[in-house]
Amino acid sequence: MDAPLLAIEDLRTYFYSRAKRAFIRSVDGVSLHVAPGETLGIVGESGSGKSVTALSAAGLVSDAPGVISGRIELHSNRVRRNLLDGLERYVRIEQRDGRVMAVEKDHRGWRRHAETTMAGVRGKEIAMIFQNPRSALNPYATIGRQLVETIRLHTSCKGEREAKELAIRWLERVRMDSPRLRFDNFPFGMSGGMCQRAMLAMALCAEPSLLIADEPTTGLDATIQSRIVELLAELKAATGTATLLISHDISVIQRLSDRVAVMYGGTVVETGRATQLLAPQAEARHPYTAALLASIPSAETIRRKGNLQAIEGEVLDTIDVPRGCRFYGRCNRVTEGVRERCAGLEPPLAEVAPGHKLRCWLYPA
Amino acid sequence: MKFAAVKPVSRVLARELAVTALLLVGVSVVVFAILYLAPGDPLHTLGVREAPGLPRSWYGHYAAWFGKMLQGDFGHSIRTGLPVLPELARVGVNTLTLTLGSLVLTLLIAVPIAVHAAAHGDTAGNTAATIGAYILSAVPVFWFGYLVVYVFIHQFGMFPLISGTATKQAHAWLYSLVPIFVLGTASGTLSEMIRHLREELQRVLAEDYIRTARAKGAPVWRHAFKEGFLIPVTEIMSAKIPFLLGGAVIVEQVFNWPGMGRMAWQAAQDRDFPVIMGIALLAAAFVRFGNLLQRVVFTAVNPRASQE
Amino acid sequence: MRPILTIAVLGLSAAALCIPAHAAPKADGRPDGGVLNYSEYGRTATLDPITSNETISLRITELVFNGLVGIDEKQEIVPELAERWQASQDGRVYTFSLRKDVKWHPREGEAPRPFTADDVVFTYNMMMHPKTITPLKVRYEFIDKIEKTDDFTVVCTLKRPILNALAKFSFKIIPRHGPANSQFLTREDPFARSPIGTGPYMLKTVTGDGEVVLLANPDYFKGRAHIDKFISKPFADQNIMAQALMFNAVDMIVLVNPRNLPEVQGDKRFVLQPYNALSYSFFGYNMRNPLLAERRVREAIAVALNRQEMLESFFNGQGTVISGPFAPGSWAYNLDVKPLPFDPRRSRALLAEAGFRPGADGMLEKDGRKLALSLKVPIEKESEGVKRVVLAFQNYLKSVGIAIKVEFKEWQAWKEDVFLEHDFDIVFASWVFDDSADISSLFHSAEIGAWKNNFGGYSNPEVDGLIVEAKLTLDHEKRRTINRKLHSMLAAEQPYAFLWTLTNYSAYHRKVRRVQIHPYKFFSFADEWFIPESEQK
Amino acid sequence: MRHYVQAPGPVGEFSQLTLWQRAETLDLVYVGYGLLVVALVLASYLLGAFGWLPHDPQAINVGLINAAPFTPGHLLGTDFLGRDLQARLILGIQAYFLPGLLAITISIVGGCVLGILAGYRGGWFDTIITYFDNLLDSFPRLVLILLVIAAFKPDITYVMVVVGITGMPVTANLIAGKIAFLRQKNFIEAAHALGLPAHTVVLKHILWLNCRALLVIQATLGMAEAILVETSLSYLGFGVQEPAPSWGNMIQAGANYFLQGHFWPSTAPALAILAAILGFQLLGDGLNSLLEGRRRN
Repeated sequence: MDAPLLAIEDLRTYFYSRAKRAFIRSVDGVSLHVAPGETLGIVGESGSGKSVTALSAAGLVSDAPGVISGRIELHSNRVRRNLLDGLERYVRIEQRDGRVMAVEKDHRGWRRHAETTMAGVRGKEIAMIFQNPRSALNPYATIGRQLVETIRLHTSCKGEREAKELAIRWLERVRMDSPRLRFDNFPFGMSGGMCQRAMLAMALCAEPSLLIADEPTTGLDATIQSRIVELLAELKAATGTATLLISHDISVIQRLSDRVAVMYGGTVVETGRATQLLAPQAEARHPYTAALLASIPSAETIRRKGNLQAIEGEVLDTIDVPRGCRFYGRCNRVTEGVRERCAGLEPPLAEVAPGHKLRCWLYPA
Repeated sequence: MKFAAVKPVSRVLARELAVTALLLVGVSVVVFAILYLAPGDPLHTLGVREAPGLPRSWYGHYAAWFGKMLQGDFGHSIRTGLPVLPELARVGVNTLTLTLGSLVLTLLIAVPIAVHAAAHGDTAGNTAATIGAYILSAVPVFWFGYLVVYVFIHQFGMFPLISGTATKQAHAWLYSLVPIFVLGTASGTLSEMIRHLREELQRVLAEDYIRTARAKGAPVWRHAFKEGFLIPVTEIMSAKIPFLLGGAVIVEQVFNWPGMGRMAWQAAQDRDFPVIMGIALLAAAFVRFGNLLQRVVFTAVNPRASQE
Repeated sequence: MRPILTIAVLGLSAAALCIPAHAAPKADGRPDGGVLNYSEYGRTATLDPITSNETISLRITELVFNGLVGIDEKQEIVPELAERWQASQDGRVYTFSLRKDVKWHPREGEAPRPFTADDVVFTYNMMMHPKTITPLKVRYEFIDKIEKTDDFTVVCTLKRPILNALAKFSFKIIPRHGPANSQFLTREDPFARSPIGTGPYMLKTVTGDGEVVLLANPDYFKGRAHIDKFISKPFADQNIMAQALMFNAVDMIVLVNPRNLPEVQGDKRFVLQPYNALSYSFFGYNMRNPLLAERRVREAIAVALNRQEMLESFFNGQGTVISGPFAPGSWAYNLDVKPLPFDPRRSRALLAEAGFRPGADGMLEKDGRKLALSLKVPIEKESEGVKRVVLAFQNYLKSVGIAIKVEFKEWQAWKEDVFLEHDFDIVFASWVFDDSADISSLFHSAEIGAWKNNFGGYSNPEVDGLIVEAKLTLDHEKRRTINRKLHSMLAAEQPYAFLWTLTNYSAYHRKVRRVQIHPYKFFSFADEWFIPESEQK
Repeated sequence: MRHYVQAPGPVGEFSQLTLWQRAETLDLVYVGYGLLVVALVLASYLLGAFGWLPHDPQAINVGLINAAPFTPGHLLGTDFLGRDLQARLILGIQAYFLPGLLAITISIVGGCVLGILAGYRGGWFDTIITYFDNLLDSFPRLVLILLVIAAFKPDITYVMVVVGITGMPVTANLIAGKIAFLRQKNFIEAAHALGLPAHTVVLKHILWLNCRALLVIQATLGMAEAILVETSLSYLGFGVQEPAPSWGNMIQAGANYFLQGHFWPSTAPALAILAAILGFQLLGDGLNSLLEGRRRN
């Protein structure tokens, strides 16, 4: 496996909640890497920080009190750059016993710096598609204009006409019906599926080295979902673009990803090859992953257990992070042997099998 | 399909025109009603008689009066005996200059503040500016006017008056900016503009599609312009016209600006009904027209307009 | 101040010599050119000499028109449109021979037409036509008829000989080809807004908000006026008006508001010229109210007022307290009658005498009826001078136990209440005369009625008698004594609480020279004014 | 540099926090100031009503005209008739209080009726009422008032009626908007499902439970409107008439001496108005973001 395209090291993203007068640690020490051409799927309940991880990677964490630390290394066409390089100069974080007490931030400096580093990257190197494509497209401009804009920004063809031709070709590639007509359509007239296709075309037309798909199927109805998933698979095969796929829907992850990372409470609790991690009977498995798998309706879960299980308890409030395992509160597999370790001390991300790491005291390295 | 962006405009435009016409009729009814209810039958001073063939009743009166108006006959001023319409046309232009002028001037002040505040959140600068605008909007207009006059005279040794008086002075046109400024800043216009623009722009900047734009590395302003700037600006402009026309009544007195406002006051003094009615109607027409323009812009810009 | 009451100017002697016609331009070696901007508070309605009744218009007609005779600086009658005249022995027939060199102001694209006897006859008939609405009519009822004998001679027959009839022939002559309607003149007639006359200045334009531009008449028969252009600028705010003068935005204010006098006085650039408009302010009573019909109440009110104090503190003492119905500037004013002194004790005594007793609230009442009166005042934006007086009035009377309710009304509504409905107890107003002597329309019982000047409904046979007598007598001295008698009588009767006459001040820039001001018509001598080249710019 | 500081101690759920914990300091300042102003206005109204004044507001002293503040006996100086400014300022609120309330009542009641018809009944009502609102919005308020004054008479009551009526659309729109919002949340349907009669839904659940904050805000802003309008009219001479004091006619009278350098007689009431208007507007905004959660920024 050659040098990763994207390497995220100990990423931490905190937000300040005006309402609660407190910091939310949406992402709290995440390390991930995506190899060229591979698809990494990040799965987890809403609020587990997976989307924020993606946004951080694309430098889209814009909220004034949002602070990011760690490293995000992008290694494409023989340049390696840390997208978070130098940002630490603009913030000072005060911590007390693992709790962020105060943050001092020069937001404008931060913003300016981030924008300059991301300038060459966004759209060109890293492209993104989002959930609810209908609201993600500019309702005031035609599909065509939005495509052409991207093309002329990021590709060699600058002329209006050939840009249009290219755009239409892309619309065809994403299986848009009657692309020439769609070209002049406004998003509001189109179905969610169509919009998502348009989004895809827009993302891929610049031939980026990394595509971040943030819940690409959420907010679409089931039939459309599967179509989009198929399309994604197909395009991935065709273009070989590395993809960071975020979804709470394990079936999507299963279908599309080579490797999977399970996130809970702002950290990665388990990561490994999709095949082994999602295999019906894996020898080592994080309780949370197990719970997730148990909660999806799929043929063999029903055959094995006969019924589905919802995950007990509330999603972790990432304001006051417990000292011990983040899942401790909801874990149903705590044994007397490990209880006080689970309660007292956060488990490390330990490699249980080659390429398969997880964060649980039940499986010591 | 191809004309998705064009067809609605014409259709909606037609509808808006109809609505405007309807509302103007409504306006005339209101004005008529007021005078009809007034003691001492002011309508007779308008020389309103029943139109031939119509019953002797309020609607007979109204029909007659409205008919005359359609022929551009707004009656003659009781005081001067002059026909009202040409008189209004003459002074109306001045008032229009004053009003539109102050609209533009206010925009020039409000936009930078609003945009800055929207883009960078509260900074010392724009907070101060906003509070300043608040305070200005709470000052009685004419007192503010006097204050300005006094300051100009005693600090700058200039005389900020128009109405031909400035002809004797260097760059007279500069002086006409003063009343425009006073009208624009006082009477709440400035502060409300700042607030409206800022809120709208902030709302739009938080939209998903702006995030998309950033994600694909496109300039944010290009995408935020229409919904975040153009539409709010036109909205607030058309919304502010009536306030400014009202304020003009005061400002024109203070700065001796030969406009409708001064005429309205004079007319109210002399119970010169034809004139004051004419002014009310004309003012309402201004308002409606401004509103029409706003709707046109909105329709032209917003592809969804035809759906609404 | 409004309302005004205009009566033909008084002259002193009937004897006059003919003065040879000037030839344009004036041969006095003074420079021509320059512009004079003067400011007016308010706007003009009509500009013709017949229908207009506001001082603003009157000032402009003075510039645009001439009468058969005029008045010079020394108040002497001088020829104007008439070259010479003779009066018959019985004083009932006057023959005027007119100037032959007078031309009407030209209309666009027309040649100037000559002035002839027809115009004089035309003007008289216009004025007297029943459909013409004009304050002049009553003043010329004494004329029986005016006829032309030839193109440049008119003969005027009076119903009865009257004293200094000649002076009355200063009414302005309008051209026969002027008005659109040749029978009678209404305010709607275009002529009323774009008049042409024979005067030193021709009307050029009137803008929508009432700015009036006048140009010097090149072939004015007395010689072209020196100043090229007169511009009358309307102002809606008197404070601003004063500032406009200070900053040379205007060159002249015809009437300076007393509160602005100090500023102007201090400034070397301006001349502050007093002129005694024959006018006075008063509180007028409505005799129809039994409370006020009681003379002692009226006197009690008068002595309860400290008029000197008001004059001092509200008008910087710019005026004189008066005692009777004539303006003190006039020969008819009786200096032997002294103004009633400020004396609250006497006031209370009088009221007690009249049978008023203090009620529960300390306010006076008589057999259950409160001594409470309504004072009606017209709203003016700038009327804080008026406000001061009426509020002080209210205050003074409160202290003697009379309750005054002040009601402010829009100008039009006020006029209707006072002159038409007679629905008021007391009003605060001023008369402006141009003849100090004729007060017949104010106090003669024949003048009671809708839109007539005796709005208070004062009637006293004795006074009526004196007024008529004064009208009819041909002897100036006799008339003087009668008027003195009238004065003392009315001073005792107190149909008004006579207050004061204010000294009017006109302020103008020094550059305007040889300024003479007619106390009432103001611009009578404006053709002689001039501005040195150096300052014409 | 901006500071964000973690609140000490455990942090509860947003909805469980008290108003004060949720609020932003700025809003609290606004509201505090606003309430102060309201208190002062009420106080001076009562003082005026019971005639507890430092001076006889009508007592004329021609010897002491346009006196400066801190003149012995006259804390805030005197006006163009030597009357005590302090007393007249306090009494001046009388001119606005009841008329203002009249205007507010009209605009609120009318607004509610229209708003409910438009929002709750919807359909035709909605369209018609929208047009009606546009119609009212077409008139510059001051011009309309001048028309009414000319037609009837310059009387503060008429004026305030006009102010009230022209104020209705704003309230109406807000209410209608609120109702639309509640519909979105299926609130109204739920209420109906519970079998509540229409009038209870409208009066209790819509107006009382969901719109009261909004109405309070409108009321405060309405008072500000009333004061500003009266002031403008006073300048035109149509406002509250002497000898009754109103801040408006005080400014107007004083302004005649402004350009001669006597600032105080007009500045004092002007400042009073400034403080009051600002108070009412800020109160409105503060409440808006506290109760309605509408962020100013």
